[in-house]
Amino acid sequence: MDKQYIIRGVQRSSFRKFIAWMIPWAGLLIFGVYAIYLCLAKGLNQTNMDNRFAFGVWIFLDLTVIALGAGAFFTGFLLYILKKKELHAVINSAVVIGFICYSGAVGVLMVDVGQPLRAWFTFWHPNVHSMLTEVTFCITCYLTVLAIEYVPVILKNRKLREIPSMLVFEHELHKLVFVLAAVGTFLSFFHQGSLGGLYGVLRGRPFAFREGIAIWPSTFFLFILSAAAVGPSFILLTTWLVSKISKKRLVKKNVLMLLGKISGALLIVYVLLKTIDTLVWINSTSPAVGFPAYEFYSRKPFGTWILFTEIVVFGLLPALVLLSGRMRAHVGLLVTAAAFACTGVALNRFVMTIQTLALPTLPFDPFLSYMPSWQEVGAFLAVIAYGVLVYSLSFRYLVLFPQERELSNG
Amino acid sequence: MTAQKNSRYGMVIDLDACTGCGACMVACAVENNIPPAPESANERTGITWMRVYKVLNGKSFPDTQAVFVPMMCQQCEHHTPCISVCPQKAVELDEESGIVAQIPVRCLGCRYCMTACPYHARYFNWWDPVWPKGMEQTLNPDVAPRMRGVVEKCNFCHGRLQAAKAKAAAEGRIEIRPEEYQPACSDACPTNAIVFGDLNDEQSEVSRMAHQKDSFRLLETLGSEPKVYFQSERPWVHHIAEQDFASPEKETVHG
Amino acid sequence: MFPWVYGFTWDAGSIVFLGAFFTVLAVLVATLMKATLRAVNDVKLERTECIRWKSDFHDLPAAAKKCRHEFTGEFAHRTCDNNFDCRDCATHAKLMSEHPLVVPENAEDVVYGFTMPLDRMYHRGHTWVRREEDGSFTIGLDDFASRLIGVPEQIELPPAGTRLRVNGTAWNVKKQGAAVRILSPVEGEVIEAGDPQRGWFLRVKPLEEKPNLRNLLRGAEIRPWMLREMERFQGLLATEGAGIALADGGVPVNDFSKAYPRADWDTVMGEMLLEP
Amino acid sequence: MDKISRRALLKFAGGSVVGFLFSPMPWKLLDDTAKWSQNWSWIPKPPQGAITIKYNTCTLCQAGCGVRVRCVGDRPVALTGVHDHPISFGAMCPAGIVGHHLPYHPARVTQPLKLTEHAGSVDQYPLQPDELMNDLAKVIGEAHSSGTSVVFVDGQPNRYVSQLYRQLIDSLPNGIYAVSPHGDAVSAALQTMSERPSGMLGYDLEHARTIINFRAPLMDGWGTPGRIGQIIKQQKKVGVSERLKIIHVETRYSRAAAMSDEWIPVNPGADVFFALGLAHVIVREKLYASAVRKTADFDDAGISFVKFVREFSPDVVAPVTGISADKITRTTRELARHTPAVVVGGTMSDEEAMVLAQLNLLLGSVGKTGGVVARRSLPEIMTDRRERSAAKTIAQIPDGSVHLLIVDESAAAAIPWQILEKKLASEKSVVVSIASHLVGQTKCANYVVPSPTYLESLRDVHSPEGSVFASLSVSSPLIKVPAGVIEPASFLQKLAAAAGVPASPSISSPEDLLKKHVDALYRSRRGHVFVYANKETVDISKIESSEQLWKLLVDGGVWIDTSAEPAQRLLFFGHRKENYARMKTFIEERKQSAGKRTGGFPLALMPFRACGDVGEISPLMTKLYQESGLRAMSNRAMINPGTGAMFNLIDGAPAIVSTQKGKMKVDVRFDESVMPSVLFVSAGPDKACFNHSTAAKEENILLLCECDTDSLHCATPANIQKA
Repeated sequence: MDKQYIIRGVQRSSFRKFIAWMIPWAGLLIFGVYAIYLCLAKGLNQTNMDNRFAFGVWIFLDLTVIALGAGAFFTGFLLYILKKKELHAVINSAVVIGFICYSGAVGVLMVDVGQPLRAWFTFWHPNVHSMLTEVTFCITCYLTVLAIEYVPVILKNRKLREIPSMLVFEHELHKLVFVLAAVGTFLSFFHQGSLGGLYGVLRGRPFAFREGIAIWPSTFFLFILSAAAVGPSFILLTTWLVSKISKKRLVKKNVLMLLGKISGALLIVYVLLKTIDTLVWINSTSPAVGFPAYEFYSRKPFGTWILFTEIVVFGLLPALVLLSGRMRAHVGLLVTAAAFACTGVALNRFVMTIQTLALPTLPFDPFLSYMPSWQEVGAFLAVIAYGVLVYSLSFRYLVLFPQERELSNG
Repeated sequence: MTAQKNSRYGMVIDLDACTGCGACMVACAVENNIPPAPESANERTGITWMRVYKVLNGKSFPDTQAVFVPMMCQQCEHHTPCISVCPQKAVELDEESGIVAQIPVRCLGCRYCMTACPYHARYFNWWDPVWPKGMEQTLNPDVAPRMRGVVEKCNFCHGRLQAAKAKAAAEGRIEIRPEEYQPACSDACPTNAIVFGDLNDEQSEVSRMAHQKDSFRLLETLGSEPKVYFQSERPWVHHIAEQDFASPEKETVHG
Repeated sequence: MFPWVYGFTWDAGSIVFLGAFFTVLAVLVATLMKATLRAVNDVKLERTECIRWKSDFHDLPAAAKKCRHEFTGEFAHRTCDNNFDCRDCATHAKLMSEHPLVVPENAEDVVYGFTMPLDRMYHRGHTWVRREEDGSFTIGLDDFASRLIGVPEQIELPPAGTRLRVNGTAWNVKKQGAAVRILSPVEGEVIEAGDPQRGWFLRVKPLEEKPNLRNLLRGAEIRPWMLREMERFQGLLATEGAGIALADGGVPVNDFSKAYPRADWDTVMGEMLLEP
Repeated sequence: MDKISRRALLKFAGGSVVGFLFSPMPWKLLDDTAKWSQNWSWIPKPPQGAITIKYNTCTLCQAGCGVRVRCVGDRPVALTGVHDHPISFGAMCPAGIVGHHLPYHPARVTQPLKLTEHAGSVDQYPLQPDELMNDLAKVIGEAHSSGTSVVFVDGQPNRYVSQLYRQLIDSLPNGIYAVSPHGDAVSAALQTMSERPSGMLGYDLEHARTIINFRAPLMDGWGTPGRIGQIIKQQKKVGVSERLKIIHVETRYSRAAAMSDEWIPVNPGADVFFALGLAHVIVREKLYASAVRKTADFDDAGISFVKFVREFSPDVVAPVTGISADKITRTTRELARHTPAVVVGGTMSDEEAMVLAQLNLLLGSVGKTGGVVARRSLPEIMTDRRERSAAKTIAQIPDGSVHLLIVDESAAAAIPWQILEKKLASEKSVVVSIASHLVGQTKCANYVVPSPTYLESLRDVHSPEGSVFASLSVSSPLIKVPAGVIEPASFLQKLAAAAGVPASPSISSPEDLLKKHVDALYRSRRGHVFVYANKETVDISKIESSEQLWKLLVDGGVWIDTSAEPAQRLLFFGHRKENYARMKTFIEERKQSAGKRTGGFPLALMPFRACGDVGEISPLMTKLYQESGLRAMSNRAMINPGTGAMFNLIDGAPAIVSTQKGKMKVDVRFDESVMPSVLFVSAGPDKACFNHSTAAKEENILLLCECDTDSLHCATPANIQKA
């Protein structure tokens, strides 16, 4: 019944089936929105965060989705600036994923702050020395960029492009999309870095504190690199996932392999630098401020295994798989490696946010634990449900994978 | 008018004299209009600008010993961890007094400063400030209550400094007399364990005590130059404060 | 943020940071403004149809974008890079001068049972153009398109006086819920609307005395083109699961969609009539 | 008219949005968000007004700290200590600092209430004062006919106003005035040991070199907070070798133990054996003061202290107390070497207190500088002999004899409910609580008579616990009493009237009573007055009239005696022959009970509470109890981590404590300082004491304990399991 809105030449499930798919996600979204409402109306006492665990699962979510959403900027950069034409096959999907990740993150941040009505204070009285200022500015700007990039994708909808003004606007905007890609790259570079800097500058948290170059701690660069590394992996993963769920061939295998290769190449550099950084931190930075690093790993459950898992299992291992042409050619391995890479970065963000806060600083501090409340989990799920809904709608009514039509028509 | 010499207000807390009675904590709450806790608040969500921790020596019965450690904002002077992180200049280091000031009306409630503070001296208003009916009659007229969703912390009873300065100005004096400005906690301490004053003033007791052999600061190695000093004659207290991780003792805390 | 806002300082950090921010902001605004102004200009200059075709052409699958010279065997593989507008295509001009088209002897050609009269020129979107004696052009659907569309539920013909552009929309057709636009083969002004009974749909007065018709297929090109089109058609039907095969030599049915209702005619019509 | 097309509508909407953005409106709205979020209507605005300073004396406990009251308009907004105050030295306890919140406490009672309890919650029915009086008169009538008594329990009997209460109660048929255990048991024991009746005794801690303290909360509410603070401060100024040494004897590592130089963790209930062990060593090694030998019953043929302590050699008491024989011997020698040494005790039974008093006598600290000193009594104006005789303690009231029990607030807070309950004659007996707040055990009463709270009434405060010199100060009302609140004296007067007793008290009101006493004091020409406002000390001879003295006291001043009473001769067992036998029996009983474990209850449960942990406290005390772990609320249990692990408990998780009397849910905290196999549970304030729902009946660990009047130090066999 919505056939005239669906792009020609591709097969989509029946409207009934589509609704059946959307309803549970919409339900989840409604639940999450209720949780968010509670947090906004009654205050953050609805969460299990506290004065000691001032950041919780939301910040972890923000950092992770923004890292994963880096696929948008990095694919755009590769396609429009470095002219990797193959990536045209996934750029639209990347933009939508980026938009979802960033808007979700900004949405959750708005709930996370105690006084959302004052969000604009950061713009009005910016403290330019704060990493969070940089993050706030860059994320809002980049979300705007993503929204602008999303516009042509939406305007390509079959019904919308029948309207002449939409058609020409899309056409003209699309011609300038390289500017947006360049701006997006610039902004992403800084805010991905600043998100890392967010923790790296915490002098009072020796577990997170890092030395660096000029005003930027090493985590600044590591975050950029890790985000750039897993961005393509996440695009690969989502493309594969969407392909499995919709039972369609969406892109040619060479595109997935290219994404994997790029991811692998960056990941190996990241793993190398992360290892160096960790060694420097263990042997120099941390002891210099009076905290021997082994002390951090003496607290259950965060032993050294977490370091090993992050760097080797979810870092080095997927990097090697992605770099090997033979293994990359095997879709199962390719996808698993991409999933590992994404998990690795999520774990890194978890370590930076949650473990940092769990560890004591004062000599008589206890090790702290924190378990999110259902309201926090609800808001978290709302972002996921929102993402699935937006992506599902986009996938059904917009052209996310230009190659799909060709592939489905043999 | 001659240029006023900048002060560096600080404290020396004699841990051997602190009985852990908590008078400083309630005096602070009264002075700064900190509301009583709502029913579901706990040790990690309450607001105690001043908090007395009971720290054990880590030995088990019967060798256990305890020290009470009053903790508040340590007023870091160098690389103040909370100032540089605030995205909107809601935290400032007052040049004239050396006090790290939190401006609640400009605070967004992002709590980044709380994660930055190694002393856990910053508190978030998880609830709306509510006093039992009628009790708002007892609020201190010099301090505005804060709203839900903002961060607050000890400011060495900045309101009292302002009042003292206003009084001095009214009397035609440029500088205030040391006894005119005491924060509520040092004022309330029954054993005078909290000594407050200007560290820049070499005549002051606080600067004399700060330079004594058994004075130390917590987390000195972080290099944030806090202006709150502690004193104890007990070696184990120093041992814990210096965070000698090589020691087999594991400390526990109640507070 | 601004020098007049409380708390602003003129330090290097602020200048660099806010400078970068305002630059980004300016670039974004400029980009949006530029796109908007250009779009307004496009609408004003009536470039909409042109843009629509460009955009459509861009989205067409490679199989639908074969150069006409591939049909004639001059290239093994060539995808058109000029939006099927051979009027200003240098390659086309060069090839045409090298190998002028052979004038066919027969009056019509029959390909897979589709009658293609050779007294007229064909557009890649399955329309034909015939020069009438009065100098006007009549535009109609070729046999394939007629059978593809069959009896449409609705035909929206442009009123007299409408300006048509090459590869722009000539008219719109609705059939079984699928809406399809028919591409105009020529440039001109509509002077009369026809209907299927009259054999043509539009009569158009060209804008120039001698309009450039090099974009249209003619003569010996028709057969190889139609053969390729049939290949495409069959391929489409196969993937659509209709399971129909075009019998050699047999006369096709008059209305495909009626005959094979299971096929996704929206996709098929869109693909065949060059509207992705 | 044309039909509005969708296109036009869209254009209109789009245009509106763009137009709105370019108008000043959004910026204005944005700007306003800053104002809104700073000035929400529900954020209270501190009332402004002229700031004045008044002076007063704290009446929340017996300490009588001087208070400087900062007022805005007429309302007190901050209470701080009065510097240079001779008793409180400018210090205040946390409860005193926030005392001005009490009038606004959510649990405040401002009209008579009838309480009924069902399903764990307490229903309140407001009454008119007349209804209340009629109900109570009926009860008194019935009590009279059945011969059972009407008992009034006074929690703070050493105030002058208590005399008024006593006079009124005594006038009722079968009326008995009783007092709750209060004050210093050791001092009371010393009184019974003296030859002639004497006033209470104080401790000259300032001049002592050794203090051995049996669980008195020395740094936690004993005496005045300022006095101890002063001693600690002075000690820091002298060389380590000359310093006062404080030895603390208590099972729990209390705050006082933490602040002492040495903690002696005796087994639950074994303090008395440790004391006897000390006495044994002193006698055996002849470390006692030489004068002691001259005491009649030191080593008499009949009653002999030497014989009494003979069996308690360190080797004998070591296993009972958990303290090694060597340690006992060394401690004793240290005590004897570093004299003056003084023995101080907390709330305890009379017999235990007597042992500590005997220790004082042995060490020769009675009547000596740096020892135990008798303070002079204040002049009395009640000439009636009966009124001057000792009031009955609650323990002396026979069980099952009381028909109408009237408890005042502090008595209700101090005495465990099951002790009071035992005294009631029948199910129909009525309990009336005179209280300002509906918290704690007040909820167990049948009727509540609303009384004025701190800063609302005229009250007198006498010499704080342990003070060497007698003192008197008066607290004058600063806050208007809410309508409906009844002054206890006036309630008792009305009660007497309702019971048909002709009103004939010679004193009509507390003010009248206090003025008469102040007049007597003035005429005694003793002591001097410290005036808070100007921090001057005025000798009584410089005061022109008793009215002026009254004014000085009411406006903020304290009268202090300038000398103590001369030393008296004491006997180890006093003059009452039965004391010796009583002590013997007590010791035998203790021997039997010490270390006794009942099957299924492997732990020793000991309740604990600190000063200020009972009764109404300001909601702001959540800072200490709820928002930090500095003090323990009523459901906090402390256990040794090893013991906790044995019982599969988790630190910070809830658990169920059970004794033979019932069960209670507690919140477990592991604490290294806790003696293994001992479970400490706070008998501190309930959540309801702060600001939360007042309907629920409060659970208190004391209800699970086997207790006498000294409920806090009896170990009850108990069990604990994960909730």
